[in-house]
Amino acid sequence: MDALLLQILNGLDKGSAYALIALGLTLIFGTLGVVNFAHGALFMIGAFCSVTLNKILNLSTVTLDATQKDFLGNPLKVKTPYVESWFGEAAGQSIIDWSVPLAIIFAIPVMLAIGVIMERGLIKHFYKRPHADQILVTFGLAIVLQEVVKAFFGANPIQTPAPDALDGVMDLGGAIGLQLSYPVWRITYFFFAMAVIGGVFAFLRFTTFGMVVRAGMADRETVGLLGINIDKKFTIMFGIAAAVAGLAGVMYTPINPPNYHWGMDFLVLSFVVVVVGGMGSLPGAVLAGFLLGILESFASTTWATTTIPGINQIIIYLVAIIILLVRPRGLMGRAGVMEE
Amino acid sequence: MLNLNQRDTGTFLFVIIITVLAPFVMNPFPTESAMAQFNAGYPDLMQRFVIFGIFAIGFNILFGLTGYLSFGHAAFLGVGSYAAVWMFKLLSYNIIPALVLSVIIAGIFSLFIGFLCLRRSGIYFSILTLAFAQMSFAIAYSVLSNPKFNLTNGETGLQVYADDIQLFKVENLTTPHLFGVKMNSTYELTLGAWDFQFNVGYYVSAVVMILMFYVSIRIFRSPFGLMLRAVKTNQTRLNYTGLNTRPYTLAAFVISGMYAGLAGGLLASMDPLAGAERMQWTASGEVVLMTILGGAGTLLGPVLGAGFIKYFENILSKINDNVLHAWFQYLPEWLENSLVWVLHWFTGKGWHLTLGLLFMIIVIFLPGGLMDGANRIREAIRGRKAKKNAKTPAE
Amino acid sequence: MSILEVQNVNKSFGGLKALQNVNLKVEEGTIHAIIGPNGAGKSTLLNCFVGKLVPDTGSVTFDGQSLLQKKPHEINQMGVSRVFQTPEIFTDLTVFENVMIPCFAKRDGSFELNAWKPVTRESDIRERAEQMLIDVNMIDKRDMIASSMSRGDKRRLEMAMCLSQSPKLLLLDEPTAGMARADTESTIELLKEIQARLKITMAIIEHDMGVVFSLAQKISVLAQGTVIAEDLPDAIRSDPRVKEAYLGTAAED
Amino acid sequence: MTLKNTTRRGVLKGGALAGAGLAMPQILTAASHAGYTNAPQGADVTLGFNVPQSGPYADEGADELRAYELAVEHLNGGGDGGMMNTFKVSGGNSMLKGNGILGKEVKYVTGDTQTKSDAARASAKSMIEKDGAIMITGGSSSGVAIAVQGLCQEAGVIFMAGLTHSNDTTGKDKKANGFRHFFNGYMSAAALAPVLEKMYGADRTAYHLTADYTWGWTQQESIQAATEAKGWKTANNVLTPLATTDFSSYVAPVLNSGADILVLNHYGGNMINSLTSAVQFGLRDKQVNGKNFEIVVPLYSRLMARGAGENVKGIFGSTNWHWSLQDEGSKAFVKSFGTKYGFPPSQAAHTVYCQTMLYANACETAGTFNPCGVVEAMEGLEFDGLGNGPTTYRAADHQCFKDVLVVKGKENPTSEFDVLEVVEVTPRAQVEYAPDHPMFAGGDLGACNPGA
Repeated sequence: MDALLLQILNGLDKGSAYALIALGLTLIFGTLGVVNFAHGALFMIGAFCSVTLNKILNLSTVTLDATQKDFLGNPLKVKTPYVESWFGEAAGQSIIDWSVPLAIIFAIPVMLAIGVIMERGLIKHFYKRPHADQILVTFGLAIVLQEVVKAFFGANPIQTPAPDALDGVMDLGGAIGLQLSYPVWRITYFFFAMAVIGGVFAFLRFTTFGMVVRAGMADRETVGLLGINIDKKFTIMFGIAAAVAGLAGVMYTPINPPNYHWGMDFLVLSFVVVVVGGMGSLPGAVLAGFLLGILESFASTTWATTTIPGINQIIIYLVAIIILLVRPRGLMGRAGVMEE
Repeated sequence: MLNLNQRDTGTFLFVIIITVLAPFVMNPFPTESAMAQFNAGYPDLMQRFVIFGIFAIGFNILFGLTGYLSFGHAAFLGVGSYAAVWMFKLLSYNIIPALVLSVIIAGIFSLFIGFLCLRRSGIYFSILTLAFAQMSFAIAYSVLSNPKFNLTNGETGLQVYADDIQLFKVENLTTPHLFGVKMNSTYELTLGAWDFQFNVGYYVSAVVMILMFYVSIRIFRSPFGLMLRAVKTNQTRLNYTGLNTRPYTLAAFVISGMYAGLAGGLLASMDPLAGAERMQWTASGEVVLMTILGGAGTLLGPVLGAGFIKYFENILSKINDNVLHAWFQYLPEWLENSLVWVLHWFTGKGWHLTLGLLFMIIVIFLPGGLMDGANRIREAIRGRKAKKNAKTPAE
Repeated sequence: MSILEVQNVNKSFGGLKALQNVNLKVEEGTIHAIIGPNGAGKSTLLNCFVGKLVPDTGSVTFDGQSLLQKKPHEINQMGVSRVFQTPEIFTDLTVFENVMIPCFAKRDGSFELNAWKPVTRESDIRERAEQMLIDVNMIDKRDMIASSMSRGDKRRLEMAMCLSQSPKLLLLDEPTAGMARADTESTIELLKEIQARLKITMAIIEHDMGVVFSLAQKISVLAQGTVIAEDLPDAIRSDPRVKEAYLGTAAED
Repeated sequence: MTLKNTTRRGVLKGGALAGAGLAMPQILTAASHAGYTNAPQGADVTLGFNVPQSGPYADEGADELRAYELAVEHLNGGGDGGMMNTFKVSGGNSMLKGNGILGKEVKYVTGDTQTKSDAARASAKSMIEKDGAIMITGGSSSGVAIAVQGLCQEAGVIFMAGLTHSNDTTGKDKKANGFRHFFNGYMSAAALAPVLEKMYGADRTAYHLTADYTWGWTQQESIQAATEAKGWKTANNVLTPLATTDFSSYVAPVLNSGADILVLNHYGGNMINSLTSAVQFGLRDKQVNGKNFEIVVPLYSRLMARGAGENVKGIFGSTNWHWSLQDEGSKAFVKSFGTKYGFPPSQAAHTVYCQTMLYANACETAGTFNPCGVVEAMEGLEFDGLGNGPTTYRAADHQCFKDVLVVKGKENPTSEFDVLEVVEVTPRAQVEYAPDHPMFAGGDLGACNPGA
């Protein structure tokens, strides 16, 4: 029982990341009709926003400490971060400690800018080109982005810990007599994801901007005829999609130390999520994200792997294949969208 | 000649001449010169040129003609390699049974996957093939390599051991051979400051590629090829013209799968080892890059693209900072250092970045690939834009 | 003798009843027009003929055989060709290649792995395609890429593609929609000429009355999913029900 | 074997003389020369450094390259000589004099393995076929090492393996032309088990998470056997797909399994992610069966441990070498590496540096670059002063036997490099095994192959 609940929690957690990435991906596909293979890379860049902020906050003055020796026997170089010398040691340390949540503020403008630049500079020219070309150019972009990140940050994963206050384990099951302890940060991530998803939906639901975009998703040409400058709105939409993926990346860094390869790792997966949920369906993407997360968790249990050896390796792809063959519009896709 | 029109005969002869003379063409710089770094005329790379050429030619029959973008063709290459190595393990090192089996197995495998994937088109088809390829990779990498049932030998790669069965084992033939002629035999010709290497494996692969290139020309120019191009243009019309598109696309898929299997079998024949990473989706992405880079839907493009990418992978990745410094040593030091600093990002360990950039540039500015670029240059030299309506299709 | 028979066909999408008890007979060798206001169900009906849609109930028979459950290419192989509202042609191929494809389909059936013999050696197909282009007066455009032609030429090409299969029944979906007056007239002439020369049965969906009355030998009027009248053109012209359907209450005068 | 000309440069001179204006072609076949592949003819000799420059192990590859450059510098007489000064062979000094190898200046070419067998073999082949490399070395994964080792055996050049920890490299996939300085899964287990018993007691139940590929399996098999011999029980062994990034669903069930030890048979990115997950789930703060729950990482790498950050503190594992060792060899190496690059070398750097020195020494001893001569000189070689104490290259399987370091994540690191501390130097006698040990059985070393 506890094991089952634990796997569901795990699934929701993984699903949060999948859902956030897929949300942006399907938003871009729904509004712009563009298949963005660089979306995983945006997630990765978000994660490195967090790393960058951490590095910036750790910029230090170097003093030599003659009492200690470094590995060559020279006096040890002791680094004092500027923030500590500016705000005092305690305040400075807590600023560094909270660098991941702080990175949200840092990442939003950065990701919006990257999204807008990407759309204006590249994607715009591909609206009229075949899907294959869009896939290929964004695939090329994904390679470039990951190599640039590698050139700056190296290939090794970089540890970016959560704030001490949110590090540790919370006992969720004590009240109901179950042994169910779960990392605080993962719970935070789940709620953060829900908030972002809720924000995006509310934005689309309750603002005029959102209404136009939704109308545009339903029928791009008609909205264009109404004389609304839909292109500009779509540019902003692309920026928002990039920001959502970026935020998902920022907050994911304490769960797994980020490396330059994350984009490709999450790319195939997020496409599967979008397909399972239904191309262009926002609720579908969210639902499929959580569903696949949970399914993946269950497939990893000893029970599953002993029943069907290797099921944990292939479950995601198997689901994608079955969905595509049996119900190509996905769980919540509209009939007729991309079915043939 | 050979039932080809004049233009195709020209292309075909060009391919034959280039492949036969490759040991010379690829080795333009004297062995001891600084530029020797750029020579590509050594057996392994030349073999890769023609083998990946075969892979790309086959892929082009599917993607170039029908427009179906498969992200899973590396799976067939991998399957072909495994089949070939198994033939080495079970029968003998003779490459003929290995090649035959690799084509057959890849054909069956692609029939199965194609049958399922072709129920969808567009991006859905791409994602389906991607999912199948990733699944095949995972299965080959660990599921089918467990100690109880070891079909692929996992990370280490499938290879031939001395205690393997080898029913028709021949003494002294411990590497792949064609009726006794060893694939790894190399003859060398020294001509002044130049060394040229003539490798048996390369010429065997080259002959296979030339044959396969010929087959692909015939397919391109046949009614079947016409139908495939029609599939790309307008499936609705084709259906309402009384043609069932599914068998056409499936046939194209299987043919390209068999080409991939043959390429995989040849890879294993040149070097008897088959690894799972050949099946990864990034490897499938590579053949897509090759085809696009050269020019999808053109005859020569995929071969060019394959050569280009393999050249980059093997030559550019070996240019380290030391080599760069050696090139620019005659320059003033500040200039030398800044040049090296700039190039450093793009060569050696940075070659993936160059590849990504190059690829983007091609897709953005030259959607027709290198062939398109060559045509544009030719037209520019002629000084007039060729009439659009006089353009010969598919070339 | 009727070549196409529609009996009690019903088709609904969700709550919307697109076709209700439609009955229709197309006589062999005639031009039969199906008219009706927008949303009357004309396109739905046509799609039931070609296998794109399957009626919920009722039967559609062609030449004595049921068309239900048949795929578009199978129906075409039975001898039904279709011209679309916006010309569906192979835009990336040359005019000549466009016409060769239906010739191959006619000769080889729905699939043939003919991957070895060059197209240039298929002399019977080439002759037939060339003849067809001469017939529709397009032989000078033989090597043009189809996408670069005018809309009228595209329509003409599509017609040639359909005719090259010598169909038993030619379905035309608003063949003059969006055409200039002169083009419309030349299309009408072309259709008349084809009908006179080849005696091909045609079913035309059209809402341009001028076209319909100058072409059709028989007319069915479709309104709100049912056939409200089926008769000779003159009779249809004076039928009050038709006026009502087209003009609403104005039928009182 | 091949009919490849291996006296390239000699012929070249002849060609230049004979054909200054005439360019007389000379077709060479096997009959026209005898010797071995890529015999160096001029004033220099080329070595091939084949390391991962892209992919997840690129940083290890970069560190290996630094060490190679340093080794070449030292061999050619540059720098402070590093470990060349402390390198002792069978009691005496090594044969290295700082004048290159056998008087020839050492040159090198580099290539990218991409941590893929195919790419690694392609890169190695180009070094052999195009650049005339006489020896290939490097690598950061067992699959790649085995693939390249097989290739070198066929081509007739020496392969000096870099990082490769699978039992198979000198087990069922051993080759006469290949040598491994690095330790292996069995030795890790043999060194770790006694320390683990001492620290955590004999009454323990272990839960294994194992990367689902060849290396993971051999590592897990080794550590399970070694710990069970000390009285531990094994609760479960769960295979995790290599591509896993979030290990939460594998870590979560551990606590309820009754196990009180978690063994992570993971390396690289897998290790960082699984350890991070395990710590996140609070495993280390738990008590099971009245004992503190503990985590073990059998194979440590400092570069990777850095990626796991705080999480490695207090966690035991093994490593091949660590820069904090205080023997003369290690100190000399750290000094020259640190002076040149500004940070201490990794175990990967140390391994490949040693391999280069050992190869050079073997050539000097043999008096030839001929692989068969090198193999003879290497087999049974006893040496010291390369940082791991007295060491032997065993003739039977070309595995190096030396002390193994048991390390622990440091509680109070003073710098970003100061991540591990050495807990115990396990004497080599304790980690040795018979060449026909079941975990290593089945292979055939074969005979040395000089190529041509």
